[in-house]
Amino acid sequence: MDSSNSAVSAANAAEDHFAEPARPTQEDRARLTDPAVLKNLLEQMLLVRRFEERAAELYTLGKIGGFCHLYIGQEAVGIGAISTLRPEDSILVSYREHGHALARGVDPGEVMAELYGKQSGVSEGKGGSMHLFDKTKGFLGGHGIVGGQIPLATGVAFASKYLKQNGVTLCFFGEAAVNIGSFHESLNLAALWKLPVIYICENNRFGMGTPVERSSALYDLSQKALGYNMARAQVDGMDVLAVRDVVMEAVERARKESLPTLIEARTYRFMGHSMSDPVHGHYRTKGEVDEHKRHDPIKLFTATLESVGQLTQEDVEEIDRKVREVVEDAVAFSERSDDPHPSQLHADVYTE
Amino acid sequence: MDSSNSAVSAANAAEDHFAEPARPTQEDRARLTDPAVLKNLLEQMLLVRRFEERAAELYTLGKIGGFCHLYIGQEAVGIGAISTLRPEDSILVSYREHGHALARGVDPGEVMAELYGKQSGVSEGKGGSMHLFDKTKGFLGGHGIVGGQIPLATGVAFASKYLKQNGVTLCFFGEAAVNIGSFHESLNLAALWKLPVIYICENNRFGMGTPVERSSALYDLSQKALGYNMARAQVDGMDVLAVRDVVMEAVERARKESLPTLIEARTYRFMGHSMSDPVHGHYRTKGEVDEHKRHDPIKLFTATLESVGQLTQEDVEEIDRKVREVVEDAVAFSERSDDPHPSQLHADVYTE
Amino acid sequence: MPIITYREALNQAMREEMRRDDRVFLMGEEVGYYQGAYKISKGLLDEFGPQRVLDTPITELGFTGLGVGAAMAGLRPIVEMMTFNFSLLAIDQIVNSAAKLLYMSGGQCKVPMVIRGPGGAGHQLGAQHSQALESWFCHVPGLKVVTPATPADAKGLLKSSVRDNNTVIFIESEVLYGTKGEVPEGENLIPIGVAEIKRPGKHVTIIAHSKMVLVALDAAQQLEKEGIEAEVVDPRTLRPLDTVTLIDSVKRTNRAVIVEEGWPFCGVGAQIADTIQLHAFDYLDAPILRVTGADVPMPYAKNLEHMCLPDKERVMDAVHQVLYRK
Amino acid sequence: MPIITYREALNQAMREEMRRDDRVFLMGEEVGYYQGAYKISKGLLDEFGPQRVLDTPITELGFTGLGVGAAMAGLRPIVEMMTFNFSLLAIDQIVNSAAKLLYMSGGQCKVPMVIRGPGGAGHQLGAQHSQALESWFCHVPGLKVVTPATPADAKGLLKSSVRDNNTVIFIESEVLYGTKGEVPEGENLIPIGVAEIKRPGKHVTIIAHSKMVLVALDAAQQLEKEGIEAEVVDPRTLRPLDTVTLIDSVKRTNRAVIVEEGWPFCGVGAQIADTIQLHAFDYLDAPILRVTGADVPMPYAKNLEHMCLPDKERVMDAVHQVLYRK
Ligand SMILES: Cc1ncc(C[n+]2csc(CCOP(=O)(O)OP(=O)(O)O)c2C)c(N)n1
Ligand SMILES: Cc1ncc(C[n+]2csc(CCOP(=O)(O)OP(=O)(O)O)c2C)c(N)n1
Ligand SMILES: [Mg+2]
Ligand SMILES: [Mg+2]
Repeated sequence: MDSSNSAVSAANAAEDHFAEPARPTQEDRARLTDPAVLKNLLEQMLLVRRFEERAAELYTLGKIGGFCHLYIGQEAVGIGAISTLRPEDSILVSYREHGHALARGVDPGEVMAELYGKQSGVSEGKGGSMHLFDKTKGFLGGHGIVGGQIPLATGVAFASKYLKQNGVTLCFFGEAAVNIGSFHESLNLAALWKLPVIYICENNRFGMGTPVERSSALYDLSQKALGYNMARAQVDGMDVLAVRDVVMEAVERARKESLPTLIEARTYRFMGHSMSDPVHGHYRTKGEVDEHKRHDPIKLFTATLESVGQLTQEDVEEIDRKVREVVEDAVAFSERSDDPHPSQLHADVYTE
Repeated sequence: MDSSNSAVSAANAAEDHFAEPARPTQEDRARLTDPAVLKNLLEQMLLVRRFEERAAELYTLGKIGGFCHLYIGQEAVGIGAISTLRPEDSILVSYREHGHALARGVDPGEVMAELYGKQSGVSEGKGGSMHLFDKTKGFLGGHGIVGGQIPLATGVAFASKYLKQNGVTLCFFGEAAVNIGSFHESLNLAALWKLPVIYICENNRFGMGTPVERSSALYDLSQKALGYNMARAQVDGMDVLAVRDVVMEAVERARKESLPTLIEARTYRFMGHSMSDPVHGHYRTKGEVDEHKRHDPIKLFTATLESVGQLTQEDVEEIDRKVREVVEDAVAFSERSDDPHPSQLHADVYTE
Repeated sequence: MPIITYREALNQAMREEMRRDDRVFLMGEEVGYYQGAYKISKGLLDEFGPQRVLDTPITELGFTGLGVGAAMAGLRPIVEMMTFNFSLLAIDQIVNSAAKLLYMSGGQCKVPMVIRGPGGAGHQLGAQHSQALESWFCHVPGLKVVTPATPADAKGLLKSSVRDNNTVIFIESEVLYGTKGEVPEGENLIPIGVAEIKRPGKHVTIIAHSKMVLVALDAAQQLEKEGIEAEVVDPRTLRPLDTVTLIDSVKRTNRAVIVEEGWPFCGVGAQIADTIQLHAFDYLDAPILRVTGADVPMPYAKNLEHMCLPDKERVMDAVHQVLYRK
Repeated sequence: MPIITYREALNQAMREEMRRDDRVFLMGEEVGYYQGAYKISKGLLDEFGPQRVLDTPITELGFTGLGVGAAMAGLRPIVEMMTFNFSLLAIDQIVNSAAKLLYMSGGQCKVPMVIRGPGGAGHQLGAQHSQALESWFCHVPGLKVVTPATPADAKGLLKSSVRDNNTVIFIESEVLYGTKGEVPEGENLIPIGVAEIKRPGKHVTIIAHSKMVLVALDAAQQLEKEGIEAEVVDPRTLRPLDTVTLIDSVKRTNRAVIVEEGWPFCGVGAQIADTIQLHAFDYLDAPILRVTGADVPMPYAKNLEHMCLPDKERVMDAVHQVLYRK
């Protein structure tokens, strides 16, 4: 019996499908990428950055309430990853999802209006910053319970496979979420049932004030995949093109072979955990934050595009002007939108 | 920042502390083991076997009710493992815990009386087969929710370390339990906080009717330890001495270095999942069960002891007679014990 | 009308709904090869195959959440809890995802899912395996809670639940699985949210759900011999609750006894009592009495377990009290 | 008497109990280096060190279960839930281990543990972060449930909870953390299970717990101007419930209004209403009215959220109704 078992285990020892952190520089990658794509990525990163800088102001002005978690510093992850998707694909994220929503093309005005809690918001003002939904775009939230979106994303991938829609699901979560049970249960299910889902762990080093070294016994998080016989990769989350390449591979694996992947993107949060949290509390120094800001993904990417001659200083300013306008329009739209009508209170608790 | 991170991860890549499945035969081990210990191990295995064979009869007679999960076929795991402990150590098990309780020296009469639901039972008739407790022996249950005992055992180990009692905790669970969140959360906590706990996964191939290949994406279960940077081992769970040696090492690691270990013991369940389950339903054939019975841990061990000249046929029969008496006394004790007094219904819901 | 068991009724309901709609699938522990821990899914794997009848690992949180995600994405999962005791591990996904997604998304994300399995006590299963937690689910806006007592209700309500576009918590009973009753053939949907008067009477209203309906009917039969005509009302659905039928009955009988298997404090009966005193205050000739499970974790010992569960005698005592017969 | 905040009162209680007894330790997310998400544990890491003030990974099920195990083995854990919304992930260990181990083990395994943190709504935190789930915990035999409304109660009850040999669910409120009040210095234990009349009155009894006590007192003050003397009773402990004090008050006022933040259906107020109608049936001059949170997942929009929460106006309306003043 033991032999039969070892036979089994031989056939199924934790094979380590580890994708080496890809070697090329961002310049190398840029040279190999369609200029239109490059421009679009930069535009999206700038849009997200400006959108959130503005949201931060509006929060302090009391226009936005509740918890508001900014993505500033991490833009390369969501934008690089989502740039690989097709319309039939789906995205689920934690509460830190403004950037992902915008990257997926959710209307900035409707996103801002949601932060304002207006009827015209993507979730009709009922969700707020943590619960953005746009089903028409396959953007399925916006989830507030750490790890909560992981089984959901696994189920969305299950449905796509079941319905033979050939869609791929991206599931984003923070590094602190890998310690929660739903991560473990979901990855096992996805590997066991061969589901087309890609788990993207945005390792920004902290869960609120707790560094990864104090929350996980294993720091090299992509290795968590070994426990599930799942393909894995680690990538520099400050390099939008590196993220794009790694995710593209995983998307291929999901779409062609219906297999899941766990990707760890090493990034950093430039702002506090949420708007109610200081930029650097007891848990990190200003020096540390500044050090990381030297790797600002947008700075890096702009420099790259200029060095490979894809963009001039002027082009960048032009793009920046453009996205700032988009943001101002979003704010104006939100300002002139109405609060949800009181009759909405009891609407959508149940459906027909 | 990436560099700083990789520095971290270099310092903390999932090191694989894998203890090679020990090579020596059971004979080799027997020759190196104190004869008194060998005799004691055999006696315990026979006691558990006879106790449960009798319990099975009594269940069909309606003397025992509820769920009753037998350990027959797996005795070598619990008995080999528990033989390494000291009085200050603790044990937590799933609902399949008769054998572990007896191995720990819990009074057979009180265990049987508990199965009868009598006031004289270890849990005063309130627990039943699934919830045996004897705190004086550090036997802390008997837990019915799959995986439920894993965080508890982790906490018992935490307390022993906190109180500097130098006790070690053994936590037993089935192979199907590794897929549940509490396993994942607990192992991370134990590794992160360096707790003196040993997780013993009794891989009897099935969770009810589901073979491990259909419940876990990774079949070599001890490799789950890789995700937590935890020491691990795999052992033939039909070889009581092999189990004893592997657990002894882990106990050493826990007691000396306060470090956890995950051990997978490959064993097999000879009976149905519980008394209400057929010995071999749709999910396995009689042939498969019979094949595994050829590796009966008691048969193997008796043969070994005879071959190395530690025991004669007569000795074995003598031991068997003795344990059968113990079992009959336990039954008699249970028969003459009283049902819990009605006043007990509301006792011990709360304590002073 | 054919007479079948509650178990068979559930099996038929799932089979018929799975034949009718490809998007309906069944998922849970041992629902496939093992044919279901309580054999409710007998034969479904053979008929519908492993794509639509899935054995899950023991990961209630994971597979329930997976079900919610699948429902968001267009499927109609039936998630079997081997018993509802284990749903505690999945409760975060039930309460924070299934019940809230529609609302949080401003009406975009429907979660048409049925979570079903046995609730309450079996026989000597002990404290962790004998819980009747319906009041918890009833507390949560966004969920519907169905608790059929008869084979006909089980089939008709399960079919309606599978077709409902909301998440339905469908609580069965291990003790009822073997009970028999007439079940109309074919399409016979029983609407969610409609109570049924299981036995008419004019002296007292006994309100009971799930297996307590049988206890109430027993008591009513016995009471009849004493000349007491008890009306037994089964809400069948606890959320939404058919208050109209309940209140109407109490207004006719002026007395109410509520029977439930679960723990007394904050049980469903408390809510029903509150509803009655609010809407029938002036009609009540006696305080509303409740007969509930004992306020203790379920003990294993047979004699103690017996003391925990509401029985005919305790229901009759309560009726006598509200009628001031003793 | 010194005037301090509810936050400071909790901090003092933990500090004093940890000084008194080495077996008491604090565990939870961000309780240490971060000084607590709501700064309740400010300074405790510095004073007691990382052995006794432990930052946990985000594993509610794991660390709560770890706490239960530690309590079984002789420690006295204080487990902080960053908010009680997250306790849903730990509920299996709370209900199936903490609440049942003593009983299942025939009295051998005590679980002296406090699980504490804020419950209920903050400000626009949305559906998943604004739940008041006390009725769930109240339903479970083996648990005690404490819900202090004032700094003095917070301190006195937390100290008693830490010394209690059972598992205590101690529900605070984010909105109350900043509120101030007089708190007697030093040892001042408030017994678990004893209600307090926060304001005497003879026309109507308003029963409220946690932050709803402040709403009730506001309403009472306003009602006074109309010549209505409302008695405000705060159970302080929901399980065990001090029914004597509640019933006694209602017997004097003959009218009751129950205020709670949580969802209406199967809320704690339903149980309190049932208890009152049972024990004070002949004293009631009007149906018992309940003022509760709206029966919806909490919306984010400020105007809608405001509509969800009980306020002075709604409490006054209810009082007017039970007094037939309109
Ligand atoms: C189950 C649960 N526990 C606790 C919280 C409170 N909380 C919100 S975010 C957070 C930290 C999460 O960190 P990480 O997963 O790394 O994501 P990040 O915020 O860094 O993007 C915590 C503890 C929660 N929302 N859910
Ligand atoms: C959370 C939970 N889900 C389901 C069950 C029902 N159940 C009891 S034992 C069992 C199988 C467990 O298999 P394994 O962990 O391998 O242990 P074994 O029974 O083989 O010893 C299941 C599904 C349970 N008790 N708890
Ligand atoms: Mg993080
Ligand atoms: Mg097994």
